[in-house]
Amino acid sequence: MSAVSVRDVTVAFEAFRVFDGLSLDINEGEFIVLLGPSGCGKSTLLNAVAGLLDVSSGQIWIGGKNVTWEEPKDRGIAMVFQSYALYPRMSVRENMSFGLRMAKTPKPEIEKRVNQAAETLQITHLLDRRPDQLSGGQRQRVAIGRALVRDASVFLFDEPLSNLDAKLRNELRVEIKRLHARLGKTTMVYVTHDQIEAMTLADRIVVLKEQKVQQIGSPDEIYRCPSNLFVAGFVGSPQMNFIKGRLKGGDNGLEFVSGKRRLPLVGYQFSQKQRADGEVVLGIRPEHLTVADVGTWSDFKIDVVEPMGADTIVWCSDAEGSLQVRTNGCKGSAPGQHLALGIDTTQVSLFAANTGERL
Amino acid sequence: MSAVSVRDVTVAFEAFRVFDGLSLDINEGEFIVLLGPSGCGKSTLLNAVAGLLDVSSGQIWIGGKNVTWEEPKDRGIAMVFQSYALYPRMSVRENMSFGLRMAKTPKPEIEKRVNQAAETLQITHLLDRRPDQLSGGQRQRVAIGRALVRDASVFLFDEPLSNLDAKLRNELRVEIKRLHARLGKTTMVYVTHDQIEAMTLADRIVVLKEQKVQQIGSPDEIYRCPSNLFVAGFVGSPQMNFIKGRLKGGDNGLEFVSGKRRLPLVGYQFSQKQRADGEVVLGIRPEHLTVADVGTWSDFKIDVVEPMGADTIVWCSDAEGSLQVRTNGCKGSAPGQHLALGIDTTQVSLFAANTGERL
Amino acid sequence: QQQKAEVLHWWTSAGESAAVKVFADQFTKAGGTWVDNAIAGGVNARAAGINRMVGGNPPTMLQFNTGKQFDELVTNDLLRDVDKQAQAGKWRDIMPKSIVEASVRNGKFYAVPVNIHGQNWLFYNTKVFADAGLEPPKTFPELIATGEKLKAKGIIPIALGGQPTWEHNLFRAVLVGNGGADLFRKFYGSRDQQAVKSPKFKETVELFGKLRGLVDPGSPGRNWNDATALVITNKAAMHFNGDWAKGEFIAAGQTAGKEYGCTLVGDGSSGKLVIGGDVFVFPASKDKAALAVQDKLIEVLLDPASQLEFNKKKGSIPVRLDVDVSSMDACAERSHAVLRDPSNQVEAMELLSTPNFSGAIQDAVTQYWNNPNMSADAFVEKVIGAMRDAS
Amino acid sequence: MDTISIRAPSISAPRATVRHRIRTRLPASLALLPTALVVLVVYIGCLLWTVRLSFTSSALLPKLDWVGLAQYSRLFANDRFLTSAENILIFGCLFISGCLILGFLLAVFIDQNVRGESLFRTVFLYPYAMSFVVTGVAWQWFLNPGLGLQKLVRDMGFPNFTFDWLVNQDMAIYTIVIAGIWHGAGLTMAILLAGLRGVDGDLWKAARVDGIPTWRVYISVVLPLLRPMIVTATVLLATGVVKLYDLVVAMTLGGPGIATEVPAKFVMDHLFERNNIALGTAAATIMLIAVVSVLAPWVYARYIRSQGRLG
Amino acid sequence: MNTIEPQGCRPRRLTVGRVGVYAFLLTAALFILLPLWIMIMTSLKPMDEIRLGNIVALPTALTFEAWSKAWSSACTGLECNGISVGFWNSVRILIPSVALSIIVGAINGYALSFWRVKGANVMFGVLLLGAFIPYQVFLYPLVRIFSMTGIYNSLLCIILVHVIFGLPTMTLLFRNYYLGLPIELFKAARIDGGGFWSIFFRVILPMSTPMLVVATILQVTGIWNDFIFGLTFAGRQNLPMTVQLNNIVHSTQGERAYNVDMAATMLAALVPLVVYFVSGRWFVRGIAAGAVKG
Ligand SMILES: Nc1ncnc2c1ncn2[C@@H]1O[C@H](COP(=O)(O)OP(=O)(O)OP(=O)(O)O)[C@@H](O)[C@H]1O
Ligand SMILES: Nc1ncnc2c1ncn2[C@@H]1O[C@H](COP(=O)(O)OP(=O)(O)OP(=O)(O)O)[C@@H](O)[C@H]1O
Ligand SMILES: [Mg+2]
Ligand SMILES: [Mg+2]
Repeated sequence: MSAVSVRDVTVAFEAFRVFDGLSLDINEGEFIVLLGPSGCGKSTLLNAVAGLLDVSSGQIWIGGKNVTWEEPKDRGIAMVFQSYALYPRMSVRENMSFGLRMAKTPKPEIEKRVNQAAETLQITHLLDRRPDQLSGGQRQRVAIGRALVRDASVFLFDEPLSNLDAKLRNELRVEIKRLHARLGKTTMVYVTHDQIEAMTLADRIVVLKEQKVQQIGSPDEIYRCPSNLFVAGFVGSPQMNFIKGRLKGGDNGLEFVSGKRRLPLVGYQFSQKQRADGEVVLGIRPEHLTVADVGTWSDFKIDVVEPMGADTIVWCSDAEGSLQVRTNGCKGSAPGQHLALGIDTTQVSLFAANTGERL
Repeated sequence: MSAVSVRDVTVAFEAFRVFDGLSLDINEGEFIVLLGPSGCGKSTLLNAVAGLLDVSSGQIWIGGKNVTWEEPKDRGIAMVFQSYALYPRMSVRENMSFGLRMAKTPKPEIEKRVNQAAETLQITHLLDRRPDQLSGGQRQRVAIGRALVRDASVFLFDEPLSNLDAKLRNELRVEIKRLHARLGKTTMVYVTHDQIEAMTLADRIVVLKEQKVQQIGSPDEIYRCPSNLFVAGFVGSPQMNFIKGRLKGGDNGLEFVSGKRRLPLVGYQFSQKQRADGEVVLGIRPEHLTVADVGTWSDFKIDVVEPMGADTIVWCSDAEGSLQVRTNGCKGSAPGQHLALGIDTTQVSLFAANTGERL
Repeated sequence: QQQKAEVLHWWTSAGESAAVKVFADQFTKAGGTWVDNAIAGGVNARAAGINRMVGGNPPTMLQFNTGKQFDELVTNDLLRDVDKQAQAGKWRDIMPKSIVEASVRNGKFYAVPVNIHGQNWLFYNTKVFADAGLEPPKTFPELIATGEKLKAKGIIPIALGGQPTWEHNLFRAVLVGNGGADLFRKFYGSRDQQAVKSPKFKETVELFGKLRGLVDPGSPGRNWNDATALVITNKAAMHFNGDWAKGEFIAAGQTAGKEYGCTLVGDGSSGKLVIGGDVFVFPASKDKAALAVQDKLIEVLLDPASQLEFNKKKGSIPVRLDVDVSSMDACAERSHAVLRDPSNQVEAMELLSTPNFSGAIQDAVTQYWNNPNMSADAFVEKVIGAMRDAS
Repeated sequence: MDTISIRAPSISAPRATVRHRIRTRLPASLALLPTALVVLVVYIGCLLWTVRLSFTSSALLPKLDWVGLAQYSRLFANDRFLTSAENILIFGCLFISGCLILGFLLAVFIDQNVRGESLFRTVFLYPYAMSFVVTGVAWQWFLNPGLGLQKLVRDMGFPNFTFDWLVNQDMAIYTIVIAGIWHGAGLTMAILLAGLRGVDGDLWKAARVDGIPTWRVYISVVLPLLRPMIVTATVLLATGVVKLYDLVVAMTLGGPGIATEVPAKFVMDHLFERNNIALGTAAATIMLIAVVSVLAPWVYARYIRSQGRLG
Repeated sequence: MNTIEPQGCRPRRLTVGRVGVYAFLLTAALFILLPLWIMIMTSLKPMDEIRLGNIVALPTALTFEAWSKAWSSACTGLECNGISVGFWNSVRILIPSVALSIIVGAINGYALSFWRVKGANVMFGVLLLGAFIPYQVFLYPLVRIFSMTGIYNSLLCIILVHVIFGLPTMTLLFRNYYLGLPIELFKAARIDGGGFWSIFFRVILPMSTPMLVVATILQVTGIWNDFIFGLTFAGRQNLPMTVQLNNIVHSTQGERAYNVDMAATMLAALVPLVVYFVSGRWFVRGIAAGAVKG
């Protein structure tokens, strides 16, 4: 039985249809991340699940119940927002207990749940402060705490970490992941446009673009076998290198050709049989290019070197254009230097130039 | 001759002294990044250099001229702001030419410079739009263009990329770096709180904390030999692992001990002779820990696994606490699994527990 | 050369402006140009005028009420003395004594009085009285008895404009009628505390208090002309007011002695008439031409013909007692007749007291009138306080 | 030589500083100069003059003798002034709270995604375009027992209906409050509505997920967020309270009796009608002291102490 | 069973709450429109009907006579030109006063929020306190001051008075609005070599539209409705409409022509009303854009 099931849902703002018959099943206890650029409909989907937006057609099931017409509070969900959305002028304790008090939960029960949530999130010492006396990270913790006390079976997160700085973002990310593990059977639906967050948190990622699902899969699948150009470009930082070219029939099967760059595609797993001579785009992640004195492709010149601590990104170009290479930080390289690149054919991706679909 | 020289400068807001006799020399053509957390005084310093803030004492020299009391426009500087600060009611062209028009530059000259800058930044097709018709990235390009036409010898950037999303940030970062290379002798002072930006862009980084300079050095120096705990923790993502312990005199010189974890410090370059028995903090970057079946330290259990595409961060813990390990993505590891860690002694850092200074 | 005179006054209503027009026409006929500057409301107009004088840009002539309002303008040499003209025109002989006194400061005329208003007339609706078979009252006790009878018939006995000024005006009518001219002068003029403590005063105050019952509840806030209208439309029987109220009756097409009558309530005799009036003052000037214009204005103001015409329209009587009033209405003639005997003349409050003191009394009166629970003693207390404090 | 070269910067600095400050700040100072003059001459000068006059015996025209506190002791023995002070307190409290409450309700109800929102908004706002004189005349008419509401209801067949607040000593001040609220509620609504529109939409979502009833969200969550707008509205309304004059004159002339007298009218009457400048200015001085002692701390904390953003 | 499977849009019930919202809004609108309604109705009726009839009823004999009378032939004193003369006087006072006070307010707000001038904040504080002081207090001394400078009783004088008393609110509004603008914009302009005035006119002023609208509305209303300043300072040639309205409405003799009074009142209120009805939308928006920051 799936925890959340979106069945053939259409959401429309007046004339503008955001989703047109979208379906999605989320398993119990799963950590699902909705990933996509701004405006792709992530929040809309989440709001529809939460009941904050009416769907124009289709159904939403949560925990085996059709909740399409239920009020948000009756759906067994809890939600955390990017802007924290803490009630101002209430103490942290009041913030966390407001919903329970409204639901006339008995006092001791409230007390217990709040304390427990606060402990889990290590915010017990903050319980009597007011939101404006908290830092961003603490605020978001409180917001998560407020969601926790609801004892929901599904947690919805709408870009909870976007307002935090890099350091805090990393910390809280791990904490959310730990929380998911600790809560066991709780399902989490998490919206973000940050692919790192998606990769690190998700059991499965749903990649959205322009209100359409592009790919659903585990982070690994998405990273290694992006189903189209968009996903390939969106996931991974630094970005995948794309090279336009064509397929040519070579001695040992097909070969990718772009100007004087050539790559025999031995070992590449085509999803279906390909004819030669199609326009294609070759995608290679920067870490799958290796710097060598002699390599698959040669005559590159270093353009820009970006040291990133552990690794270094080297931008190098030949006559055909520039490529990013991720190297181990140890090798010193300077702009202007010449080099050759080695490519592992099993790691590349090929896309049709016209449709952008993976071949 | 240094391009920018800040000599013994004090800046005060009423009673609150932000800097107290700060000095800093920036070489011609250098790309300097001021790095530090919010409130550390980065913007204040930049504004003082730009002449937007009066210094209470000390001098500021730019291009061999004492400009302490010059107007901003006469300092030969250009500045780019986080919020773009484009004049909302002017077209892109007008925005870029505003300064020149103020300076009564002849029309054809203005035309020429604007077009040239626009070409460099590939915004020629946007010249007649108004800022509110542009995306964030385009706006920041225009802001940079506005700085470019000023033909300044020093560029000041105040967190120019903070308002952009990750993808755009990466793109523009590279572009700024290319721009610096292309402009040749132009000095750039760049403020950020993002250590990745600092690492990738800087020739030298100035790390600030609480209005004090913590360390000045090349990205590599800062990354490998952070001069204190703050710098060590601030630079690098995922963060350096810190382990509290003490120095013990061992067979082969000093040894680091923390509970049952022990590490002989053979090969560690102490900055000065150390006595045994001091309280210290050992810092190890996640990528310098290697996962092994048998390693320096053993009995770790995997806590959380964060796949990040190319690499994976593994959080593992033993009785003493948890450590982050950065591994090559290829090895599949799952929470609960046991492992041992190998450590390269030459890569670690040691800090005094009380002062936080590097030993 | 144009003789241009700017005249600042507050005669803005239909009747009043018709009256002013008499002067204006006369002045025009005499070769001048009359620039009319009317501002509604005496306070507004006076304030504007004084501000302009202080500001050094005065109009040629401006209106005041007779009385102490312009005392300080005289002390500050802001006004021109017109004693030369007064002596030439024998004003001291042809005008009532109290009016002369009101216009003279330091033995010199500083203002030109233009009319005499009786302030304490009782206007009554003849039809209502006839229908009820009643006679207009001659004394205040009588008035109360009459009023009760009218009230029982569903008629408003007394129509009153419920603003402090008119409440105060009613009080003065009662004071002069019931307490007599002497008490009135002691009260407003010499501020004689003994007189205020006298039983007669207390009786008068209580009598005044009893009149509350004869006034309809809609009175507070009512304009005086709306009150007059109640009499005109047979809704109310009696109305205390100055003779300017006649303008209302005339405008409604009624004639004195026919649809309405006027009388003075007092000790039963011919009655004492409280008289005041309007004056014009002339800002001091060094400009010969301006002085000449002012001279011409004075001539126009006191010309017997314009006096008669003006006062007919205005409802008052000519300030020159030597004018033949036979062409005027019954009330005016009565007024003229009463005034022939100087002992019937009572100076209006404005002549006797400073605006400040009258104001303080007005505050006390309006409080007393609007608060039925306030005792006459409390009122006396307040009045004594005002006598002590008000400058 | 040595010392000189070391000290050189600090010697030249101050002179340069002065020149620099003058150069960069002169235009700004010049731009503020007219206002500064006005503040000095009109606001401070006139006020000092007023205070000075309150220690004299000026009647029709100002004169500069000295009578000490005599006018003040008269003032505080003056019923009408005391009533005025009490009235302005009653009016101030009821008017401000009335406007805030009605304005808040209007804003909240308009915020319910209603049809014809802009029409409602304009309707609620238009009274603010009317002068107090017009407001006063209109309401005097409407509340006049013989002409307006009471007559209307009686004519409709309720002959015993009574609504005579306007002519009732004890209630008249409340009619002024009603007219005042009618005049000011729209502006309050506009300000609070602007505030409501600024409330983070996520807060509403959070509250819905928490199952908090709408009215409760308004009270417990939104209202606290509106505090700056409430302060603004209160300040705007408060400036009207102290100046309350036209409305009273147009509606009741201070009556019945002295039931609706207010300090500004007291001042005005004594200055221009009663020829008692001294007492009028004494009353004005008392008002001034009251206003300043209530507002000065706020103005100081909010506007003077807080520095401009350039540091 | 009988229940349909939930699907698509949540069924909308016409709830009590919804009805309540409209009921409240309509009641409030009625309450607020009533005086206006009464005034309009009264101005359209002949006097007989006013005396007898119901004040809220529609006129049975519709007539615009009162309006034309109020506009062009109602008398004040000897002049019977209606309030049309005052209307044009008011316009002549209004336009320069509004323009000047807004410009001065904007410059002050700009100088206060972007530049540091010694003592500026203290000046501003005093100005703010001044906003709470009844105008009457200033009348005498101002008359003195203006007559000393020789401009008393002129158009210039009344305009100056309006500017002076508009200063506190205008300065406050613009200061608060400008404090909400990003300071970086100002810094960028400084680096581009803008001086005090060029930054103001080329960068800041073009961004001030929302506030300009609010300020215009407030000032038009305030200045148009002013009575006491006009009376005291404008001089006879320039008396504004409100003074003539007062003359017509408060003439104390003769039967009061309520219809003419009301028509005159409406005419006097017309300009601000039109301004509100036309720009009410921007007013709320402008307030949202910064006027409300306390
Ligand atoms: N209230 C609305 N009315 C009309 N269109 C809307 C509304 N809310 C959202 N949209 C449109 O729906 C689409 C999806 O919006 P949504 O907020 O779900 O995007 P998102 O993926 O959450 O983006 P972000 O990352 O910026 O939050 C967008 O194209 C947006 O323009
Ligand atoms: N106008 C001011 N008045 C008083 N203190 C100020 C002012 N501006 C800045 N400060 C203080 O000066 C210090 C440095 O501020 P600054 O703006 O330079 O920090 P920053 O490093 O740029 O921070 P951020 O990353 O948030 O921009 C801070 O502690 C701040 O509180
Ligand atoms: Mg979103
Ligand atoms: Mg900063």
